[in-house]
Amino acid sequence: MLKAKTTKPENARPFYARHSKEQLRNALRRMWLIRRFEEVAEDSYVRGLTHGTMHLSIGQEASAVGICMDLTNSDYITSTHRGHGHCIGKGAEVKFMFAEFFGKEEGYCRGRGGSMHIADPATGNLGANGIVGGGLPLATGAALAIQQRKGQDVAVCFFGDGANNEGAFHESLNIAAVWKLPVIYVCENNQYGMSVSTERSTAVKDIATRAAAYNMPGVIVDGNAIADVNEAMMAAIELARNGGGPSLIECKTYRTRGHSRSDRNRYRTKEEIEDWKVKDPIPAFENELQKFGVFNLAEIEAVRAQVETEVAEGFAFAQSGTNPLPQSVLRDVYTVSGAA
Amino acid sequence: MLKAKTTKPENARPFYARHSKEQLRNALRRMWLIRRFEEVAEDSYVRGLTHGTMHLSIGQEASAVGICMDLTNSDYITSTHRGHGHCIGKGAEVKFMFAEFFGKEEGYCRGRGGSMHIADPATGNLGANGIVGGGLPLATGAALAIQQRKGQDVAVCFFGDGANNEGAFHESLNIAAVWKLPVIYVCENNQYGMSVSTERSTAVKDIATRAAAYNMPGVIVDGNAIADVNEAMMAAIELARNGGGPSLIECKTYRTRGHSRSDRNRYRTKEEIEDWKVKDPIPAFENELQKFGVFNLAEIEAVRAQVETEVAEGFAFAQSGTNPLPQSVLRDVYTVSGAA
Amino acid sequence: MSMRELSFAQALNEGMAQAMEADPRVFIMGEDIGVYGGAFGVTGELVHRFGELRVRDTPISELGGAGVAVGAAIAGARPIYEFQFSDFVSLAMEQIVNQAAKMRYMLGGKISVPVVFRMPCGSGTGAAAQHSQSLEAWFGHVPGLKVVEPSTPEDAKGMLLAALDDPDPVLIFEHKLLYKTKGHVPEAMYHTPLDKAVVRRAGKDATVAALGIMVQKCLDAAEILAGEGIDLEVIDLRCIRPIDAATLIESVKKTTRLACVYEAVKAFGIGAEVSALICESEAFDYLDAPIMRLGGTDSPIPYSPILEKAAVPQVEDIVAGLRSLVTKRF
Amino acid sequence: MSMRELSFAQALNEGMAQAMEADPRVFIMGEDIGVYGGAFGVTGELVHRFGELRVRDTPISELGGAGVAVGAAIAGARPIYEFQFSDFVSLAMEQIVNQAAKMRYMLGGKISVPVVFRMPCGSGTGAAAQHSQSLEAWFGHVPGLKVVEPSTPEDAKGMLLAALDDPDPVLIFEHKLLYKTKGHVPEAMYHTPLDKAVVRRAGKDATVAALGIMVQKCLDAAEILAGEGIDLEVIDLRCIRPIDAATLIESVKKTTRLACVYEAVKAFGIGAEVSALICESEAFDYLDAPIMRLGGTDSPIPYSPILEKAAVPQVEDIVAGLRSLVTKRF
Ligand SMILES: Cc1ncc(C[n+]2csc(CCOP(=O)(O)OP(=O)(O)O)c2C)c(N)n1
Ligand SMILES: Cc1ncc(C[n+]2csc(CCOP(=O)(O)OP(=O)(O)O)c2C)c(N)n1
Ligand SMILES: [Mg+2]
Ligand SMILES: [Mg+2]
Repeated sequence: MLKAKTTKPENARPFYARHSKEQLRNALRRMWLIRRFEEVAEDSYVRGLTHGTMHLSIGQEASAVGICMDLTNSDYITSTHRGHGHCIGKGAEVKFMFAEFFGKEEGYCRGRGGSMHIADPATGNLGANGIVGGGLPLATGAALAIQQRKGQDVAVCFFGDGANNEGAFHESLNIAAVWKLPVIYVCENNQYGMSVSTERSTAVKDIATRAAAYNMPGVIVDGNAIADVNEAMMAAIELARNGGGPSLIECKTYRTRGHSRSDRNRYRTKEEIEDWKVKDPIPAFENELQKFGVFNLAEIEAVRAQVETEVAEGFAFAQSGTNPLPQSVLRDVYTVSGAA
Repeated sequence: MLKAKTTKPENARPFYARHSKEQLRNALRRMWLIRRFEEVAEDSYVRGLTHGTMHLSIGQEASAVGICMDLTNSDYITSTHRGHGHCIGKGAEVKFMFAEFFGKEEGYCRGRGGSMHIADPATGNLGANGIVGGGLPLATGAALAIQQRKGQDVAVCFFGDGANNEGAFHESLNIAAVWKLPVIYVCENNQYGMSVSTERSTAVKDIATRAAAYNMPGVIVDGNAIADVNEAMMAAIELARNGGGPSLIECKTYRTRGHSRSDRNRYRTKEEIEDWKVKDPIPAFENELQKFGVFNLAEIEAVRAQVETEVAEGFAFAQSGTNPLPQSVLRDVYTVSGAA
Repeated sequence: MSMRELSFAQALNEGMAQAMEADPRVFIMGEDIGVYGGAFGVTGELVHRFGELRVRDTPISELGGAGVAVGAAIAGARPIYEFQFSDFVSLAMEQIVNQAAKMRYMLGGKISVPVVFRMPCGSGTGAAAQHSQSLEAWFGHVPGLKVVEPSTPEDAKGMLLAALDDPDPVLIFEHKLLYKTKGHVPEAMYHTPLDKAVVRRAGKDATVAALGIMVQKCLDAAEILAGEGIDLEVIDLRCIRPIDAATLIESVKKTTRLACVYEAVKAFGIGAEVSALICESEAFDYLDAPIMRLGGTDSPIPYSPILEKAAVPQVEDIVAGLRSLVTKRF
Repeated sequence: MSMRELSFAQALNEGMAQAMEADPRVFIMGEDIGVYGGAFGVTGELVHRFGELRVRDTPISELGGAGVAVGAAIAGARPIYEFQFSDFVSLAMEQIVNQAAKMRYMLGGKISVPVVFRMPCGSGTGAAAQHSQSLEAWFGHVPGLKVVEPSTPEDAKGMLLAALDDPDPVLIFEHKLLYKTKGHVPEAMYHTPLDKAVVRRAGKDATVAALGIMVQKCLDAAEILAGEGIDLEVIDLRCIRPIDAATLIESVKKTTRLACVYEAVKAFGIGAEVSALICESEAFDYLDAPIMRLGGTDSPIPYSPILEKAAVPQVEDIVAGLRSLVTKRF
């Protein structure tokens, strides 16, 4: 917790002390990118420009960015159905994401995957996942591959509070703990799995409690405070890179949008949503950055402007993309050449 | 723990205080029945009289009987691949079990199930299970049926230490806790899942630790001490019957036989096996019964003799059973009449 | 009473409500079936009428959820378990295939397993590969299960009620795109048999055996081909396990040609079973042309709407296929 | 070198050992595959040679275990996951079907999933309904997977090595009763193609397409029938996905009759697919008799040895079936 408004960033907390101005700027930029990307995507969805469904992470940007900002391209992440933030956090470009939404050949998945399957292996993003909990064994396996090749990388698994009740959660965390795999489980607890509150779905109040069942560290952080998220992550990365095995980080957060487009928000109150909107992670971060004198308002506005351009250009890029040919439907079911 | 050799049973501990002589005799009888049934079954197996495989629970009789002795026929149990003890504990007759082993029409499953599927719904035994962890959702569901009909019964789920790493464990315990179902999970921790020690398979030392992840009571008992097992069970039953929801009881025990017939015991030492043989639950119980003056040696010997007769008669009954006709292979795939 | 129209989803909803009224043992479990009303709105307002204990939101735990339903069934209840998407049954195969399907047999007939699984299936919603599968064939391969796929609101309700009165485990596949389609649905409770196909259009030039959403597409195709003087018999298969071979055989003996149209991946799908059934039956001798299968492409379902359409038979594909079937000479 | 004989299990073991020698990315995961040597002894002493990190005993967690193998594969490793019994794949369908099979497609070709699943299958050991299934047809229905079932030690090793060098997920079904059967196995590393059937016995009166353990039974039946002057062509299918249609079509055009023999439940099994493939091919016109399927009964596998035998085709059933196939006139 911050003590005084005048604290210099260097003297404040590890998050500010250990990251350069450029890194912090990039973090803010990515949070804005996620926000604006999703707002524009939502809008194009409402206007009927994209089909399928889409899960927005508006309000959850601090965890995506706070978790990913210290990872390299050879560190892996697995993501979820609510994965735009993770994807951008890990370094994806919004133009290829928009193209994917529009089902274009230029999309990250050549239009075959859509919102729920966006992946970018080049940045270590092994993909969003349409199966709740589907990424848990995959991230664990990626960590195993790292261990097998005696690598120094880590694998990070994003999952939701709802996913924590899947058997895949239990089996994966147990295996990771027994084998001391370099994997970090990041639960984005946004209080609901679709319409069901954690209270109605989960026998414990805090999902981090369950870490004890796997003899691994479990910490709870304010998922809307990027510094809190990142500091927990730095500790988990250090543990994992040094052979200390897996950790579980629970980011308490909230999605201010509905679960997906068909959501009528019958399971929660307007007040609850409004209360959380006040805790928006982006202004909170901007305030801190200014308070600590990292950036002034002009610098922050420059970031926002840059994001605006990037999103607008990305959207235009995607709109003018190439539609797949119907006869290409069988493409990439199998790897044609012998080399993987 | 017992304080003095002269303590009267009534003054000793709840187990002795709350059970009649007849109940205690029956408990001893069932422990011997399990032991002798399995020894004879093993022998007939070695002699080539039965086929398939078989999992013996010799050394684990105290948990089977200590758990089941206060249950009625309308309380349910689900059992495991190592289920002879549970079956006899719940009241099955050995003659029909032998008949099942020999694949006879007189068997509990008309010879269709064999050792791994013996069931006796008439005594509330919903069946052994060939799938490790397969009974966990089933027992939970039986408890749900009880709750739906506002019944007072309980459902009991036996499972092994190995099964505790299945996703079914996690999902079942969570559901039971969230819905406060009258189910008691009994982990017979015999230290190994086939060849793999709990140390190598399970991230925590005690499986009861995992109860905390479901916000339910978790207790550890000496699984070779019937009184310890039963006292934990009495508490769990009371909780469940009074709407207090599920519990987890971990019985620490050991199987002195191999996992199944093909086991060469390469994963443990002879010394370990011998050390545990000393902790045989049957003589331990007999000693206590005498120490507390419940029975004298003659009475105990009468129990043993009765068991010997019952087992011998059961074996003979089974040997002269009826073989199924090959053309009956399609029988009971579906319920023919409309009534379930 | 005049012809009352309900949507497919409303028909299922009414069936569940009537069953719950009539039998206190009946209840529903599933993800977001309570206040949310179900991902496709099928349970709708039922939670307000029957309460949270009989319309139970389950945690996201398909193996546990489905298995708990099986356990409840063997202990005297009559559960309906709704998979939010039938794709998620991939997490619950163990309890359905090893437990529910086999329990009666393994126990020598001592127990029945009256559980109903509702399985929203199929593509067409842009939900891509993991939310668009048609997996009914897997269950056709599993003795002990009954597997059906209604194509009309009337059958949806009738099969649901028949399933609830059946002592054995029943899986009902419901194509998502059918939920909003409307049709006549009797108000009273009634059963649609779980083992009978039905001729939806009589014809003499070829038999078209169709499943689920493909029934209407085949009727549309038949209408178009009628304009070309081709007279098709369209059979709504309805039942996958058991398949109603008798109705098929009778039809093929009359028309001498057969196509099977379904959305699932073509290989190892219902088309294979229908083809093989006819081939080993007396109808084989009557065949005047190879049996045709029109199924999905050998690929997952892609996201792009262009590709998604290309991945499953459309009316124009069916028209083209059937035209060639009828004109092919032996 | 003279003909070296190994058992089916030894052949697999040798293949795994050679692959691990040759490629540091290869490792094995599974339940009790370490000091225990595997439930069927296939991994044997490998743990002593390659250590516990490359021959990993997994907790009893099939969904997690199989999924971890998939995750390792996409991150650069070459895992082999052994299911202790293939029945337990019912717990891992999600990771195999939704993840491994579809990932390359969903990601537009950006990734491959080089994972190998070993699947001990089949009945005959008295292990009853939950340990005796033949589930290969499920996977035949899943694009993205490759699915094979060797019938000889030589093919077992060759297919394992081919699978390990294949960039896509491969499932190898291994009938438990074959593990102890012996045959010639070359010592060097070699590939057996994952998409080619093979004619094991040439003949002219009928084609018998057999899978796995049924190949030998059909050869035995053919020997018996040869004594009656009936000359059968026996094809070892070997590959389930893709099926080698060309070899089948060529044979049927020659013999004009076809039976498919397999152990799995008859309905929706490989017999249906083989029948349908022929029926929609040019070979249809050559058929002189209905296509025959000899598969398992429509029941779970029972425990009683008498019933267990009755549940799957035995040599005498095959002899009787093929005799009637050949004598049937069109
Ligand atoms: C295995 C599986 N079950 C159910 C669903 C349907 N579904 C998609 S997202 C979701 C809620 C997930 O909740 P949570 O894990 O908390 O993630 P959040 O949506 O809150 O980000 C559900 C039920 C699914 N996609 N996969
Ligand atoms: C799902 C599943 N995985 C694996 C097996 C094979 N198997 C049978 S018993 C067993 C060990 C089970 O260990 P535990 O639960 O501790 O029970 P125990 O045998 O020790 O009584 C294994 C691996 C199985 N039957 N089912
Ligand atoms: Mg959530
Ligand atoms: Mg054990």
